Amino acid sequence: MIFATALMLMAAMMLMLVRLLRGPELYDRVLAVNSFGTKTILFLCVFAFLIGRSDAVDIALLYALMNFIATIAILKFFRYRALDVALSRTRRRGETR
Amino acid sequence: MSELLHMLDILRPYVAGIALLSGGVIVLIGASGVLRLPDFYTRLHAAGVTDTLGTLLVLLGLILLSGFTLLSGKLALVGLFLLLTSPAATHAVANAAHKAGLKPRLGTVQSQPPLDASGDPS
Amino acid sequence: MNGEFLTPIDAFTVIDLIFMSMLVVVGIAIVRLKDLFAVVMLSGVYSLVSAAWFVSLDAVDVAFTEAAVGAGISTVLMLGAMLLTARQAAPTKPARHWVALIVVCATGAALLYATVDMPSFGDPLSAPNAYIGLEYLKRTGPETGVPNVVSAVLASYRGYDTFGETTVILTAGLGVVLILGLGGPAIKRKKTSAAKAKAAKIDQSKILGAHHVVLRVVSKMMIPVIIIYGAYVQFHGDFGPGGGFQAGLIIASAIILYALIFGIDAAKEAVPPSLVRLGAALGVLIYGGVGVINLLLGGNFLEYNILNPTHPSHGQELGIMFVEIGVLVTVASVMLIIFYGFTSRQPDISDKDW
Amino acid sequence: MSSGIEFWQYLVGHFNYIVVIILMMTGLYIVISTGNLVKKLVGLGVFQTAVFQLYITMGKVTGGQPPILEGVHESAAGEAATTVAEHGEAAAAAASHGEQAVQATVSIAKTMDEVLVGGVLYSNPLPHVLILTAIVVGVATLAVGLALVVRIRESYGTIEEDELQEANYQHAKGALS
Repeated sequence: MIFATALMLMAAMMLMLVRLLRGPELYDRVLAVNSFGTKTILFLCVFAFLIGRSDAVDIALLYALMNFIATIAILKFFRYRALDVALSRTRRRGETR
Repeated sequence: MSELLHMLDILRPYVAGIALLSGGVIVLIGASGVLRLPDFYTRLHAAGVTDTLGTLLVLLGLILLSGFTLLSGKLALVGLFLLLTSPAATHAVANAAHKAGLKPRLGTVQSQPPLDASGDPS
Repeated sequence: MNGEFLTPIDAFTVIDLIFMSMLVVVGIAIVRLKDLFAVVMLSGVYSLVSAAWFVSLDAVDVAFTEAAVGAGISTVLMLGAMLLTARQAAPTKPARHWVALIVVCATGAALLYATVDMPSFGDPLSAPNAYIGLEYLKRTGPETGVPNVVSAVLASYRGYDTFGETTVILTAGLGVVLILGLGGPAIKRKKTSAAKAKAAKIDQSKILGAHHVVLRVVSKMMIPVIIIYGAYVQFHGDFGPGGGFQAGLIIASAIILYALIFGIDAAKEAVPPSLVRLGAALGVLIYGGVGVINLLLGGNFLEYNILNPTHPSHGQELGIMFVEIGVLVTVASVMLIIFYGFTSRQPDISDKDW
Repeated sequence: MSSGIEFWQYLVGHFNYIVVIILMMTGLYIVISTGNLVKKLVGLGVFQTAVFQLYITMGKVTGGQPPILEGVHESAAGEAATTVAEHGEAAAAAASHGEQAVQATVSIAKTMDEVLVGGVLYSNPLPHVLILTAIVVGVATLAVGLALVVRIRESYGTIEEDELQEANYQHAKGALS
C-alpha cells in the first residue's frame, strides 16, 4: 500500500519530467519544476514510512518551505530581468497607508 | 464510547490506505493531465488543483498511519506549508504568463494548429 | 573484492534504479538544451532528484545539505550570473562534439574497467564500511553522547577538516568580494542612468505596491518560519539530520527570499552588508576560538573533552555546539556576501541581445 | 558457474558505479563540448554531484539504517517517530554505560556480528561527513566561478569560448603590429 503510493508518486514525477523536457514555453517548465517539487516532498514523506525512519520527513519539510524560492526567482528574472527590484513594497517607519 | 473509539482504531489503517491510494491516483491523474492537455493554462489547472487534493489525501493517510506523534505533527506542518506555497507559486506562474501575453488556446482541437506551434508569446 | 556478498534485488533497488534513470535523463537533457533558463531549471531538478536518492541511500544529512543548496541558493546564483551574461548558449560545433565524445568514451571505458575491483553495492563487510566508518559508529555513542554520528564526526573527530572547509568557504566568499566588489551600502548605491530609467519604467508599470499581494503575504508568513526552521535544524542537528552547514544555507535562503520579494534595498536594511562581512570572519573566529580555549585549558586543539573534565561527553556536546554555531555564522554570511556581490552589478546588456 | 551468471552478478553488484560513471561522463561531455562558460559550470556541477553519488553509494549498506543512533530500533512504519526526550535518554544511557568500553585499536570487521552497533546495522557515516562539507564548499566555489564569468562578460562582451579566444588573438595581433 505504502509502496504502491510511492511508485505512483514516482510515476507522476517521471511524467512531470517529460513535461519539463518538452517545454515548450518557459512557463510550462516552471510549472513542471514546481509540481515536481511537490511530488518529491510527498515521496519523501511516504518513503519515511517505507523505511520506518522519520528523518526523511525533515527533508520534506525543508523542501515544503523552500520549494517556491526557486520558482519565484525564475519568474522574477524572466519577467523583470533584474535582481534588485521589489515585487512588493515594505512599509517605511511612520508611513501610513 | 470506548467501543466506538476501538472500532475507529481498527478502521484506521484501512482509511489510511484508501486515503493514500486515492491521493496517489489523483496525483497521477494530475500529472498525466499536465502531460497531455493542450496549452499552458489547462496544464496549470491540472497541476494546481490535483496537487492540492492529492497532497492533502496522501498526508492525511500518513498522519492516520502514524497516530498522534511528533511525526504526525511534522507531516501536518508539511501539509500546511504546501497549502500555503503551492497555490502561491501556481498563482505567480499564471500571473507571469498572463502578463507576458501568453494567450490560451481557444476553440476545438481541430481548428487549432498542432501542439508545438501553440502558445507563442506576442 | 568481496566475492561472497551478493547485492539483493528488492523494492529499494527498484527505487534506486528509477532515481538513477531520472538522473541520466536530466543529465542528457542538460547536454542538449541551449536555453540557459531551462538548463538552470534542470540543474535544480537534478539536485532535487539526487537529494531524494541520497535519502534512499541512508545519507539523510547529505540529502539535507543538497536540498538546502539546490532548492534556493544555487538556482538564484546561476540566474544572477545569467542575468549579467547571456541567456542562450551557442550551438556545439561538430568538431568539438566528436572530440568530447571520444574523450568521454575513453575515460568512461577506463573507469568502467576499474569498477570490477570495487566492492559490491551495499556490502556491509567491504573495506570502506567495515573499517574506519564502523569505528566512528562504535565510538560516537560512548565518547560524545551525540546520536547523530555524522554531526559528531564532522565537528569532533574530523574537526580539523571541518575547520579547513569553513575557512575554504570564507576564502571563496572573499574571492567573490575581490572579483565583484563588496555590494555597497543599502541606500547610497550608485546607479547608472540606464538603471535609473529602467527603475522608473518599472515603477510606472505598477510592479510595486499591492500588485503582488499574494506573494507578499505568503512570503511574510514563510520567511519567519524558514528562519525558525533553520534554528531547529541547527540545534536539533545532534539528534536528527542537520547542523551548522544546513542551517546556514536555510537562513541565507530566507533572507534571499526576502530580497527577491521586497527588493535588495530592503534586505540590505534588514541585514546590512557590513554585518554580513563581520559574520563571515566571526564564524571562523568562533570555530578557532573553541580550539584555542581547549589549548588554554591544557588540552589539544579542538579536544572538547577538556571543556568538562568530570564528564568528557558533556564537554564534547558543548564543543560540538559552539563549533556548529561558528559554521552557521560563516556559511550564512558567505552565502549572503555572494548574493549581495552578484546583485550589486548592473547588467549592461541591451534588451535585444538578452 | 557460467560466465553469464557471473556477469549478471557483476551487473547487480556494480550498477551504482556504472550509472555514476555515465553521469560523470555526461558532466565531462558538457564541460568539453560546450563553449558557453555558464553551461560549462553547470556541467562541472553535474560531474561534482556524480562524485558525491560515488562516495555515498559506496557507504550504503544493504538493510542499513541512516547513521543516527537510536535507543530503540523501530521497523514498523506506524511507530517511526521518536520524541526528542527519547533521543536524549538514549544518548545519556549510551554515555553512562560505555565511557570506558572503547578499545584503542582499530580493526577490520570480518563477520556480520562485528558490523552491528548496538544490534543495529547502520550505513557508513564517513562518506556523508566528507560529502556534506563538499556540497557547501562546492556551491561557494561555483559562486567564484560564476563571478569570474560575470567579469569576463563585462570585459569581453561575450561568454562563448571561441569568441573569447578570437578576441585574445586579435588583441595579441594588435599589440605586436
